Amino acid sequence: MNSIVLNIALPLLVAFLLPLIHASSRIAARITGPLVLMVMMWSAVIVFKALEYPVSIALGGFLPPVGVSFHLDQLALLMATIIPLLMLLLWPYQYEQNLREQTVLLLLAAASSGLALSGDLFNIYVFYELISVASFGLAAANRQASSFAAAFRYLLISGLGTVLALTGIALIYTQTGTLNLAQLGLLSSRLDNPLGLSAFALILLGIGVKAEIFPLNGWVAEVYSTASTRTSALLAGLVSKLAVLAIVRILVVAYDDSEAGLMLLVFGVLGIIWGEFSAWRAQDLKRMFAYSSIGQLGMILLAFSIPGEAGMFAGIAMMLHHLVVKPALFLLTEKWNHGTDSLRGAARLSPLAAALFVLFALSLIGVPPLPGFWAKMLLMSGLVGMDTSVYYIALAVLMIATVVEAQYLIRIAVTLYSASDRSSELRLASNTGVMSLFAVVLLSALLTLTPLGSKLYHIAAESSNRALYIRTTFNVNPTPVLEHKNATQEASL
Amino acid sequence: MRNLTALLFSGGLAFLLMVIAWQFTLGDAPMLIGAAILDNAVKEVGAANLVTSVVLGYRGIDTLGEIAILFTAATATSMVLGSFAMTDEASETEQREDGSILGSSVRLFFPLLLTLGLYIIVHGHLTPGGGFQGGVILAGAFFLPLLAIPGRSINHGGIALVEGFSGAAFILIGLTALFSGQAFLQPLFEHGVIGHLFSAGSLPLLYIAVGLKVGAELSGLLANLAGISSHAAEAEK
Amino acid sequence: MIWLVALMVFIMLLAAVSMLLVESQVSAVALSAAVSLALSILFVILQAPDVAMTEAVVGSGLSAIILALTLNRIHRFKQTTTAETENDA
Amino acid sequence: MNPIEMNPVALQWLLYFGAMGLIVIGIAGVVLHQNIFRMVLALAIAEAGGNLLLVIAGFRFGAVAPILQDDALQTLNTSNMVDPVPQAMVLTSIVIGVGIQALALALIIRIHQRYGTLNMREVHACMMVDINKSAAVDDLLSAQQPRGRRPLPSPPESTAKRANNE
Repeated sequence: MNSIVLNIALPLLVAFLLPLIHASSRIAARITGPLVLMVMMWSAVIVFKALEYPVSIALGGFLPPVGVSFHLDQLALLMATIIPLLMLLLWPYQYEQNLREQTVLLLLAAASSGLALSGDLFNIYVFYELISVASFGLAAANRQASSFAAAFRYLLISGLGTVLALTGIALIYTQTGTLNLAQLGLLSSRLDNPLGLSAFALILLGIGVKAEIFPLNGWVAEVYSTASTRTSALLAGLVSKLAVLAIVRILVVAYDDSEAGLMLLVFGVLGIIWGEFSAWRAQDLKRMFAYSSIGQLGMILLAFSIPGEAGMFAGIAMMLHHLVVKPALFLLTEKWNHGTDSLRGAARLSPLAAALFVLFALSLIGVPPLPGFWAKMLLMSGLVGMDTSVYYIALAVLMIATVVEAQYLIRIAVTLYSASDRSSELRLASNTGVMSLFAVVLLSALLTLTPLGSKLYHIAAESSNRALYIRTTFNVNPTPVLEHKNATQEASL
Repeated sequence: MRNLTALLFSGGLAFLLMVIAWQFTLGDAPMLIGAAILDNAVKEVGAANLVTSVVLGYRGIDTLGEIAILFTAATATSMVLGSFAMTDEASETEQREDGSILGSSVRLFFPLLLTLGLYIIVHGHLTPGGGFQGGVILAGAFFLPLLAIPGRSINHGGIALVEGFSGAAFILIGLTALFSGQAFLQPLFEHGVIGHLFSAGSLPLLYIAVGLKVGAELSGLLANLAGISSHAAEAEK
Repeated sequence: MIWLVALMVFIMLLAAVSMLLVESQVSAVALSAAVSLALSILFVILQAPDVAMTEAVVGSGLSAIILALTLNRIHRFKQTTTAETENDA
Repeated sequence: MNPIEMNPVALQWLLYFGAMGLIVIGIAGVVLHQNIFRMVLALAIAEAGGNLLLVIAGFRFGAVAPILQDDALQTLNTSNMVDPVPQAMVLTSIVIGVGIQALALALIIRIHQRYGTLNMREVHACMMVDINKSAAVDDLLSAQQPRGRRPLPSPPESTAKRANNE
């Protein structure tokens, strides 16, 4: 179990040494990055397989809550496996002068793994900052004037978020005197007051910058339309999910009351409205997908705002669905980067890309057989199950947003398949290979829906179990998850 | 829209701060992990400076993350300013006047700052200061001559060497503990006599690694921002 | 002692506000260094010598240097370009 | 200096006031100021406020710095020390702050070279022009348009001597 720290140590080590490796042998430098990612994936899978019940590991050998601890449960390890996998798919293989970009990508991989595993408030903040700085670098890596400006605005908004999150952490520390999430869970009564809630709001806003949360998402469209498509795919697909995951961990463990969840709901609904309507008005694909990802992230936040297993299940399902679909859609914009009108008749020139677009779009809308439908279904049934007027309003907003989403995505699909009136110079979207891989993942999820669903439910039950989290960290009687099902229900009552 | 968002945002923020100010309980905040660390740090880590035992012992992973952030920032900065540091401002070297008095005083300062920085780093586990503070001073020591003496250029290869190996040393010390059956980043060796230079196990080694890393990182960063030509970048082409 | 704290807080906030309002960029940099300096004195009073040292070295040393370097570079760039446009005209 | 002689309530209010003041001034500066260089400075101020708040969180009246020196090295008495954890956190956050600041300044240098301005509104307008150009979308139809006033005329590239983009 301890070997999972390799997922952080190894990419950092290689990133530090990559300039030296490059100086001695260029070929070695080129293959090192993918090799490290493969090792990371392998190590995560091994631990994932060996894991029967959640485990907490103490870094530096200091037992929690005094030292920093990592919390290894199925959700964390699932993310730790997905991170190197997605990065391998989006790795810049063919570019020549990309040593620094590769270094930054490795650092991003290390930070992402750390964020997924960490069980300590300030440690989460540090890894989050590392992710931030790495993504500023990636956003500016294009070296266009506009990407510098976009990266700078991104940095400023992120910097504001940093200050807010730091203030929130300081407030929590003033109230409880601890940073360990599990101990915060034990002391959650001290956080159940306006001060504690405002601390959560500050952290939500601060970390929410990466999760494209409503008032702090001005950077999204700018960065995604100036950075390279790979970077956009990584930021929208991976980094935003990790930020959501960090927020959800804090929410589930330390804030076991409805007010903090309601906060998530409000920001989620605002994000849905703003994102989907902006996407509806967008005139080119990149910005359309950028805004639509704000809306999708709002839906994910909305899902996680439902307390208990139902919300966690819906949230994880939507998160994974978005994680597969959005990077694929962004890869599509690499060649189709002009206004939507110029896409007229593109289906004839590149039928595969157009077909894949239709597949992903239908799944994103939630057309029945596709995985996206089941994810949205879970969210809706979760909202209905809450049986409160606020959640019904959220449901109504979700319905309207789905209609809007369907309208603009189908508009694009129709444009793609309509007859072109001029000879367009559009070619095949260059990354259909990687995109097809995403499509295979999506379709295989469809085929294995039942086992996948029960597995995800298991994961959700485990990670929404606050008592289990606390017990794991303090290492009292680690027992298999299944026996705790009753305990979960008691805790949620 | 933008103004509206800004207004909403600042309104919410003001409300939050009002709530915070209204709710603050005056008096002593609870101290849980702090108290536990104060009780145990001397026998668990053995550093006279308890902040150091937190920075490198109890929360060593945060420090690793932090040097990684600095490294990322330096890498991203060179990615942004990068290989054409000179092409935009070709005439800069001539613009710098030959300040001989300045130059000689800088030459005098260089060993002084170097010693000071190293002293602060090595005594990080005993007195206030440590790898970061000393590293910043080291960076200053290496950067001032660049600024004052015309024609001096920075050795980027050397910087890459130092920053690579010092960062790797930090992680390798941590991994040594892991592979010898302990936890990642667990302090190694005997504690020694508290308050002595050779005490606190592997903490001084870690702080030396941090100091060198920070120093190398920051001198590269400063040189980059000042627009001093980089051999490494040209070699990379 | 409390007067020292009050004075430092006052200086700090005053410098911060005037940093935003002052016209010249160079004075803004100097004022931000002053904020750091006052802050590091506060840290000493708060029994945090490590933090005080870092804030002094980083905030009013390193940070001021990189800000000044940036200003210098922007300024130099502006001068060369204006000279060129004059030549063109 | 003897901390006991301080008036605790007044001192604490003063310090909270100072920390909150720095945060508010900093955030106001970032949100309201138009000069991008000044925005970076304001961000540093706000970060400093957050750091001060953290250090206050660890402060105890009558306690000493968490460093064993001189006499304390013999007795090893650590009971009357301030909390070392927030101090370690602040060390980390100061260094993070300076890293981000350096990156921001590098971006400012580039933005100034390409767009020839330090005004956020102009930078934003130039950027939108560039984005729309690369997306081949008509400016007026753009989804970004209602965000602000009409984009400024094309960026002063001629004076900015666009760096060669190999």
